[in-house]
Amino acid sequence: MMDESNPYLPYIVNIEDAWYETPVGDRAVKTFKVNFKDEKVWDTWSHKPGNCAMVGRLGIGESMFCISSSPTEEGYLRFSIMQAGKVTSALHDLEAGDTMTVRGPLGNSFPMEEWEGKNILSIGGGIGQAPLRPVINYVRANKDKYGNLSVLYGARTSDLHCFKSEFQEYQEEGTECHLAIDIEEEGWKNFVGFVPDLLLDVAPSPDNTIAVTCGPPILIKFVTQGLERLGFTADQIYTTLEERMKCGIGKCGRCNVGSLYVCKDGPVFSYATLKEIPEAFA
Amino acid sequence: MVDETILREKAREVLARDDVRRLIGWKRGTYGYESAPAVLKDASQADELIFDPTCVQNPASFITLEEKLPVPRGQDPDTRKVAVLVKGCDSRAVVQQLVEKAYTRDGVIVLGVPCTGVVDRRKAQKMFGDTSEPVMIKEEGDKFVFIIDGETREGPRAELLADKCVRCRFPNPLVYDELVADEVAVWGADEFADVDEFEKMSPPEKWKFWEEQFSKCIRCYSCRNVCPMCYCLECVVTKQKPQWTRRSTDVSENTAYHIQRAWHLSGRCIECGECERVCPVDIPITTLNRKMTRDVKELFSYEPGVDVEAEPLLSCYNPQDPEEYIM
Amino acid sequence: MGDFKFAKDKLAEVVGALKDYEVFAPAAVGDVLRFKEVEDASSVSFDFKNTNVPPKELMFPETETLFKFRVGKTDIEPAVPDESKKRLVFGIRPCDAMAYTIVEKLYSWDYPDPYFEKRRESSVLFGLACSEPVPNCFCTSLGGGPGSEQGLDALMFDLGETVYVKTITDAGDTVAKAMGLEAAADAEKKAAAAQEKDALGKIKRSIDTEGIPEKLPSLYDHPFWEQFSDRCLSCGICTFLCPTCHCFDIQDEMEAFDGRRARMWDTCMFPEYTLHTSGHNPRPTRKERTRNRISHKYSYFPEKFDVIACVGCGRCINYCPVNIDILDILEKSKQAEAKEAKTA
Amino acid sequence: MSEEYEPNILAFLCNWCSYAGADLAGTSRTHYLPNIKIIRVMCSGRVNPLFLVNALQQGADGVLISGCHPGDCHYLEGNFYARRRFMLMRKLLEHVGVDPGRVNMSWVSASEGAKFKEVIDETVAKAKEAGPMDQFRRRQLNW
Repeated sequence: MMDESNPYLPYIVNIEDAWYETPVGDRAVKTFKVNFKDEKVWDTWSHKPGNCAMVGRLGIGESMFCISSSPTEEGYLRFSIMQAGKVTSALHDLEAGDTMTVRGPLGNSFPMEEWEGKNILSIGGGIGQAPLRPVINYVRANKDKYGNLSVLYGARTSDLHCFKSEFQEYQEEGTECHLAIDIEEEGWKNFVGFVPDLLLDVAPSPDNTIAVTCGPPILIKFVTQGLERLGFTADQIYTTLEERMKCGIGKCGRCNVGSLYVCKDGPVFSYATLKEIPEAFA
Repeated sequence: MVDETILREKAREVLARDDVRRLIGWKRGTYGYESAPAVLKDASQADELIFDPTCVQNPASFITLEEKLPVPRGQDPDTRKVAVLVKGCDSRAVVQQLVEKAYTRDGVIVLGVPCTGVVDRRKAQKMFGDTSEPVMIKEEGDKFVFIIDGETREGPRAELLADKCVRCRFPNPLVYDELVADEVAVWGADEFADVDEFEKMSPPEKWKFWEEQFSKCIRCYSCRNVCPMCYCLECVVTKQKPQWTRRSTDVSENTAYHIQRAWHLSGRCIECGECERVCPVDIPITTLNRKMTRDVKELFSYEPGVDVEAEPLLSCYNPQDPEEYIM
Repeated sequence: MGDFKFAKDKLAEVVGALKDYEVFAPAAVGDVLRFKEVEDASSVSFDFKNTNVPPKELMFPETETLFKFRVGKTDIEPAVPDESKKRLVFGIRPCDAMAYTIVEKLYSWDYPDPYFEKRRESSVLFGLACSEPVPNCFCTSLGGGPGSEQGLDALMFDLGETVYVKTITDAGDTVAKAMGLEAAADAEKKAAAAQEKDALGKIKRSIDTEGIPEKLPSLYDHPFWEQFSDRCLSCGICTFLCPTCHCFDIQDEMEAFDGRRARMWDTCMFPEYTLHTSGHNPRPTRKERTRNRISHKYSYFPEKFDVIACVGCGRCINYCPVNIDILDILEKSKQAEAKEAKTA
Repeated sequence: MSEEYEPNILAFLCNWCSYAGADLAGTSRTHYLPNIKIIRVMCSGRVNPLFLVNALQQGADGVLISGCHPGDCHYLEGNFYARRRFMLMRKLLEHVGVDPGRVNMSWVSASEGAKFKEVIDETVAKAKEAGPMDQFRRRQLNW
């Protein structure tokens, strides 16, 4: 856990490996595999799928990212970061061997224990797959505890699909995998269309199933509508929210939706909770 | 003297028009010497409008304050006009906004209110104290008559007038579609004695003065936001990439902010005095603006906010511009 | 606890007697008052109504360093305040002291904030009861009052020639004794009680907060917010000058090879506050921001911490340049019907 | 002022005239004072007056903006705009208490290597006279 006496102090981490998930350029996604400079941190560190962390560079600042590795992947943390603003651009300049800072784990997590015995349906779009990846990997590592795992994922083009090689692994393991792209492409044999359409096309059964979705707000909005149409109830649907964040510990105030702080009470919310907060989809 | 019934009648007419979205004027405040800017959307609200010496705010500021949200797909943008009540000084803001093409002349309906000066709240508070009940003020000759908690009090006009009004040269609106009262006589003179007085100080003395003033600044940016000329969608002082001014408050950053602000207003400031009025820590902001106004006038014979046809000062040049300092 | 008094003309001596404390008291620059460390005890005065900038800045400064670092190095040097240094806040008004007790709940929530807490723990608060409330004071509506003791270690009553000091905690007692104060008599106690009663009568504005926290969420889409937000300037006066507003921004700053991470006051009234990097802003207009400010104070905060995040000091009303009056908003919110919101 | 005080001067030189002028000063082995740090810009009209404030904040004791002679601007009129701007910025800084000797502007053409030296000498002399810029420099206040 974080430094008890001062939650603002980050850990220094070494970047062990870094690679681009999508073609280099504006809005590219780069994955960093990091390890603590001080290995002793692992003794007190524990995170769960869904937890976030403030990742940053000294002198530039820090931003909130989900930890995209599952706790079952031991000995490293992974962050998949899309280049967008000041901090992410500075992080993208880093390579293996450089250091960055990590402050966490922060926020709540997916209730993995509660979901035991259930089928897990993951629906992601673009970089929204990052918080779903730990869920998928956690379920894969604890196969006996969960029912079927199915993964739905889409991005604008096939180039922009993150974690490509891993989807192959899932498929080889026998996990149900459905991929989509928005615009037709030569050689693409899978679904063409938006993720909510893919969802209706696949039409998974709501029986004993938990649906976890993440992506751009518009995707979340239409996926939840689609899920409801398929017969999912609000408490079967989970998603993560994002807001601008600075402190990550519920003090600086900016990430509230209604009375909830996304950084501390979130980022994971069940649709049943969000339905009650008009601001959640603002 | 402005007859409020005529003012309201005219406002009602304008608000009743289909092509008018909102009207900005003044209404009674909730306490003391305050009035509040009124943003009305319906003709039935016209009776809220007032005009008296408490109406210090510049309604022209509120024309550009409204956020422009993206128009939802399938909907047409709202192109209805904004109507605005302006005093003489406020009308200069409208002129300058038109010069800078912040909006088009067709986009606004300007109702001109000739004004004989407004009361400085702080001066009135010092003279009569404060109260939680709204105060009524009337002008009678060279006096202001106050009704404070039911009691009638009087104070000399010269001592209570806001600074901007003491030297006002434009009590009558310079641009309008309609006037709601007869024009009044001009009393102010074009003089910069205050600037001259300040300039007598040596650079270290000036800095000593400003260091104390700027160190008070809490960077609430109300001087920027209230300014009718500060309508940029993204302000350079809050920009993060690149970040010219840091967010931390210290003398250095505060000074940089105030220099940037004054600089961006040089040749644009129309002297409505709102920046200084709103400052919660009493920084004499207009002292900076006045200096720029004076220099712009002396160096380039330019006065902002008087001529709708003028070109903005810094987007034009004259080959004969002074250059005595250039090596 | 104890009852003490001192002669008002001995104020400088009383304050000057404290050698082990950093003393903070209101100091004027021109007409502007804010709390500053006292360098010259003779400058301390009781002749003020309230400071322009609330004393929240003593616990939560405008800008404060969280930690320092150097380029190329990976060690981080925290800049947590020194708690061993005792601080005395002298002449704080009861409302501002009460504000500490509210903000404290947030700062100690789950992840205790060492910067705020260390300052708070090492501070002794000597309050000054109000005899002349400002016209927009409404502390009595929120459980405070001109003689409220919440959060204070001692409360002083300015009785004209003498000052009656009522100590509330052990820390207050210790300081009063260190100041060398003499014991007060019943006469002073009576005078103080009379003064408090008199001051209570002078508070003209009020609001019945009953039901507001529950009602505000139902007014989410209500058009009445626009009556106020349409004239809002999106400036930071109401929040920066609010003793209970606690939001901040964190920025890294570099000075050649030295750097620091600092936090500074931020306000929910700025559009940049919630702006995502993507360009999406969940609170894009002044309506949402105004609603969030009021709802946060009167609904979200009480939902989490069981107390309204407002002490009724009246600063947001006094300094708002466009007369956005929180009492007016609350009053209108009580009249507004939730049904109307749905049709809007 | 102690004798060893050497001001830091930041110079914004336009690509077409003043930078070439500085080049000429160099190739013709004219000695000009080393206090100056040059930033090449495409035109003096590109220099935002805020650069100047920022330079003074970050440690410059004086600033020089140099462009083509009026009428010779590569972009026809960039230096005319610059002239107006810096005239006003100089006045504003002076009003805040910044010694006017810290803000300098010059016209130096590509053939004026010798003039470039003179300009630099004068700029440095003025900044020396004004002393270290300590008014609103970013200091490590309570860091």
